[in-house]
Amino acid sequence: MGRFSATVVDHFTNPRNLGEIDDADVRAFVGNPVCGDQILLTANVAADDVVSDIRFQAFGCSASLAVASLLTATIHGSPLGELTDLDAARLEELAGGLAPDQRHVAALGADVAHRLVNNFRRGANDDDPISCSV
Amino acid sequence: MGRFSATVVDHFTNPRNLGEIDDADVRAFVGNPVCGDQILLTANVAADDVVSDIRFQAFGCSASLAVASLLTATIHGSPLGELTDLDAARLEELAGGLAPDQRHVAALGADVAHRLVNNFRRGANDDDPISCSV
Amino acid sequence: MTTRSPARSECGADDQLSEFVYLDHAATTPLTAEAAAAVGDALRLFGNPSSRHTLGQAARDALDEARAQVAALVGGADDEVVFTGGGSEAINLALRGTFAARRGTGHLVTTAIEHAAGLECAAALRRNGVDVSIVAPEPGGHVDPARIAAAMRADTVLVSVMHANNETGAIQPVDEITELVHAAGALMHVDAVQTAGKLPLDALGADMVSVSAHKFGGPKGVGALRLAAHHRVEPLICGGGQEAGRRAGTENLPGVRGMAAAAAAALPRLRDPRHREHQWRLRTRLLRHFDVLDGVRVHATNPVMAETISVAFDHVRGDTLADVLDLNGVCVSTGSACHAGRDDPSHVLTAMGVGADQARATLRFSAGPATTEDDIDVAGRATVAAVRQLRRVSGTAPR
Amino acid sequence: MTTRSPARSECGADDQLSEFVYLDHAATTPLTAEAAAAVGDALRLFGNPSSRHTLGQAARDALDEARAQVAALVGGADDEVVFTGGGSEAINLALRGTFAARRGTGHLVTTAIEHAAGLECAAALRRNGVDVSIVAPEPGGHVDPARIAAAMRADTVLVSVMHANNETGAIQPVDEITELVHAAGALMHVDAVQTAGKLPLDALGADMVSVSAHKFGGPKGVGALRLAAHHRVEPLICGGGQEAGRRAGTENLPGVRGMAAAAAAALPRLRDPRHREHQWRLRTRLLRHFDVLDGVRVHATNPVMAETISVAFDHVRGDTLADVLDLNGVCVSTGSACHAGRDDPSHVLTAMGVGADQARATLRFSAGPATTEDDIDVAGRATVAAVRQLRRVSGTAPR
Ligand SMILES: Cc1ncc(COP(=O)(O)O)c(C=O)c1O
Ligand SMILES: Cc1ncc(COP(=O)(O)O)c(C=O)c1O
Ligand code: FES
Ligand code: FES
Repeated sequence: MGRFSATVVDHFTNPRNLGEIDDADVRAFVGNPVCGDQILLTANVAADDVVSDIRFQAFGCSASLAVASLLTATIHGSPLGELTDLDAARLEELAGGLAPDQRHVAALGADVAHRLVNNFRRGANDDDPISCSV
Repeated sequence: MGRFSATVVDHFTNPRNLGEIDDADVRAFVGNPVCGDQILLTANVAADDVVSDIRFQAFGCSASLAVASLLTATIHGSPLGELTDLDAARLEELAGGLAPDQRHVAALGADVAHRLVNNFRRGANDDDPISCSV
Repeated sequence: MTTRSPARSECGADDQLSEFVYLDHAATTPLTAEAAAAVGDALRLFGNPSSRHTLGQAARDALDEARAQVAALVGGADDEVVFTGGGSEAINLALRGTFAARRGTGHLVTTAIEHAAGLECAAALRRNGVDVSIVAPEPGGHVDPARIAAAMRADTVLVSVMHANNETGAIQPVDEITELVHAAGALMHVDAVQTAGKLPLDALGADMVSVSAHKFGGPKGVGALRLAAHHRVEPLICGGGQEAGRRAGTENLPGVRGMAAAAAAALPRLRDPRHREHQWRLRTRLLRHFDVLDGVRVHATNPVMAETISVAFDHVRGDTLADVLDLNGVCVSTGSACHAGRDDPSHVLTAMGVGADQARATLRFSAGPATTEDDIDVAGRATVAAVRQLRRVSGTAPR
Repeated sequence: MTTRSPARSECGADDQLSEFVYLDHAATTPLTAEAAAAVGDALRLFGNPSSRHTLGQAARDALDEARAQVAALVGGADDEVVFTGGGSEAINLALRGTFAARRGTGHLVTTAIEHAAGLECAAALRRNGVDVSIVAPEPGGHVDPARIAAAMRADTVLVSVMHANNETGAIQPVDEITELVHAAGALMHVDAVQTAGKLPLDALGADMVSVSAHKFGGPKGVGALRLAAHHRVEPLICGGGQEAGRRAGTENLPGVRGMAAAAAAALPRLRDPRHREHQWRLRTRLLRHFDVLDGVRVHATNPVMAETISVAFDHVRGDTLADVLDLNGVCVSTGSACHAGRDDPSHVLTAMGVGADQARATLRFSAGPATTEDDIDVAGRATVAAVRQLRRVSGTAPR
């Protein structure tokens, strides 16, 4: 996997926080309509706005799986308020770099993080499950 | 010189009977108008019709130089009457084979041999010298 | 091939192969020891085959000998072999060279499952005024000769069909097609890049046959077109009179010698039933590993190349699966190598009626002559584990 | 290069070279030790550069690195380098690819002294409707920029001129020509096959520059076109997206790596005045040997490549002279290698106004970087003896 950074390989090989929290405080789902990649985050948020538990499921390219895992590791234990700073550039940096054709993966990751914050603030939830169509 | 038989290489490297006999009994010259190759034979013929001395000069490809030399070695000491049998096929054989693009060399050699016989019989002579045009 | 494999080439691709189980032979093969030695020798033979001096003639002799060896593999007389810069160039010479010699007029019939080289030639010809008909395959991956016959017209100049498909391994009925093409007075080209060194080619009745060295143990960047003496193509590369005016340029002597050595090494395998049986045993063995998984579908029906196994694993992305396998030391592809990195689903599978998601869920395993049962077991176990892992990640694994 | 030469490559072409003084570098060069090692390494690196797995990516990395090394030789950015199957293919891609991208319309200006690849492309383009003007050289072997300017028209698309002629060594005023071509809004192609590795190419302002590896110590059958980013050509070989869509087909990795290593080895020589001086010393020394002969004429005037010496010996046939020298262990050509075996006099010399007989009396000596003064003395003495011998055979020697 020469096309991937060590961080990406690590998270791809040993995904952190895999799974889905039943009865989570908040659920966020995004899918990229072009490539079909999907990430589902489920999280619990403590009283001090800190993410006390977070899980992911993902379907898509290796980089998106790794970024989803990286995202949970980054978010876990952080105040929700800090997540607004987590944009695609920052995620790419945390991922140790992405190849040009993988850059949009970071955008997908940032999207789902922001969606998590917004959903929580608005008290909304995404119900979409991961769907692999076959 | 991988394209040449051992016989051709030998005669090309060590030409036999090179030169021109002054006041020869007979002179024969042929040139190929297409490739420009030329052979001049001068010979003395003994009373019994045997070629007692023969010399060549030649201008042209390596194979024609070799065949001219081979020709003199073959003719020397032979009765003129036997030369009518010396056709292109026989010369090619004596030369140890010729590549397809060199076959017409044998025809040039046979031509000049027959011309030698005819000139002698008719008491004619070719006066053309070798001309290299430059 | 792994460290356990007994057949190790001496100057071949050991260093890399020892760490990996390589099941991507349809993309390219390791150089055989014979080919590596031939390339090495040819590098020393440096004269220009067009030079008349001794060193040039030595190069010329080596070229002639190589031509005879390649002719033995592809069938046909020595002077019917045109050396090219690979399979793609051979295909371009066959297709575009045929129509260029007819000033770009007439009708071409080809299939929707051809390699990009064939399809892009067809597209280029169409842009330049040639009529092109593209025949779809049946769902099992095979082109029906009746559909070729139906596509043919009075002005059909050339029909081009591959011998076996590079993604699915489906063996095409090229003999039947050649017969009907010739009966109609048209010309036939067979892209035999995937079958050269695996199936005999000398019985192919086609007027043109394309092969590529690196698919049968030879070096990359060299191939050949078997071009029947009665058929004239316009050269793609104009210039010096090399290749009897059919392809200009100083010949790739090391490449050609390597290809010839690989051809000579492959020939005995072609007639060896044990070799074929071994490949079938490997195929069956790999597929048996997948029996423990749900949602596994093999794309091509018989007849198929034993070596090429195209399988969809539901709920899994093929490229991601390939990455997991790569991390576990197993090299496979999602489909054709030159497709790698592009997101659009395989044109071959799509033409067969496979949906986009299932096409994206596809992995191609392709074995080589030195692949062992151990290799297959390593790959099989790794694949099962990887499929289960990815289904867990996406939450689509059965709980 | 003979046994006396100190610089012996380790895995190069020793066996052959040790027996011969090789003065046919304009036809092809022995592989440098660096290139031989690079080819050998690349043969082991067998993955397909288009495969996404580790072995494929290792091949891809090697390809990218090679591209950078070749870019350093030809000038231009890495992605402006298109690998080809040799110099002829590069020239075909430049000329025919440019016009194919314009649907075969417009006007081409080239010269009468181009290599067969350039001239045959021009002929093919003309057959397909492109207007072609062919400019004659001056008697000294150089193309006059004013004649190029005069040949240009409002619809001139492309001007193609070689950097140095392969038969005479005459260096063409390509900088001046490029300037006037660009001022007129047309494109410029330079065939630098004879100068790559001998003259710097990075300052060439041309839009396209062709090179061939085997002319500068690399392997046969691989070359490159430097193709400016702003210029689009239609590919000669359609198919997979290799070479950024400009040349399909699995890349000739061993060839490309060999070319890159040869390029890297040649680069320092380009900036080394001692190397140039050495070549000029060799040239002068060889010509001095001929002072004892009558009727010797050097065809090209200055500027000329020191390495390439084209000489006519009156009353002698060049091919026969080459054969005598070959028997004496000296390898030379009568002119271009791809012309060998044909009887018609050189088109280059003919265009310069040299008569057919004098053209046929011509020999080309071409030295390489490892040629020594001893080599030159061996060749010089052998030539003098051979000329005398042949003049004796034809009876035209002074008595
Ligand atoms: C000036 C010139 N251009 C083009 C070529 C063609 O190169 P290649 O034979 O490698 O295709 C040559 C040599 O053959 C040459 O000398
Ligand atoms: C069926 C088929 N045809 C043509 C080609 C092209 O061969 P190459 O890449 O050697 O030009 C390939 C492989 O890439 C192939 O599998
Ligand atoms: S391919 Fe689009 S996010 Fe992975
Ligand atoms: S080339 Fe015609 S006889 Fe020698």
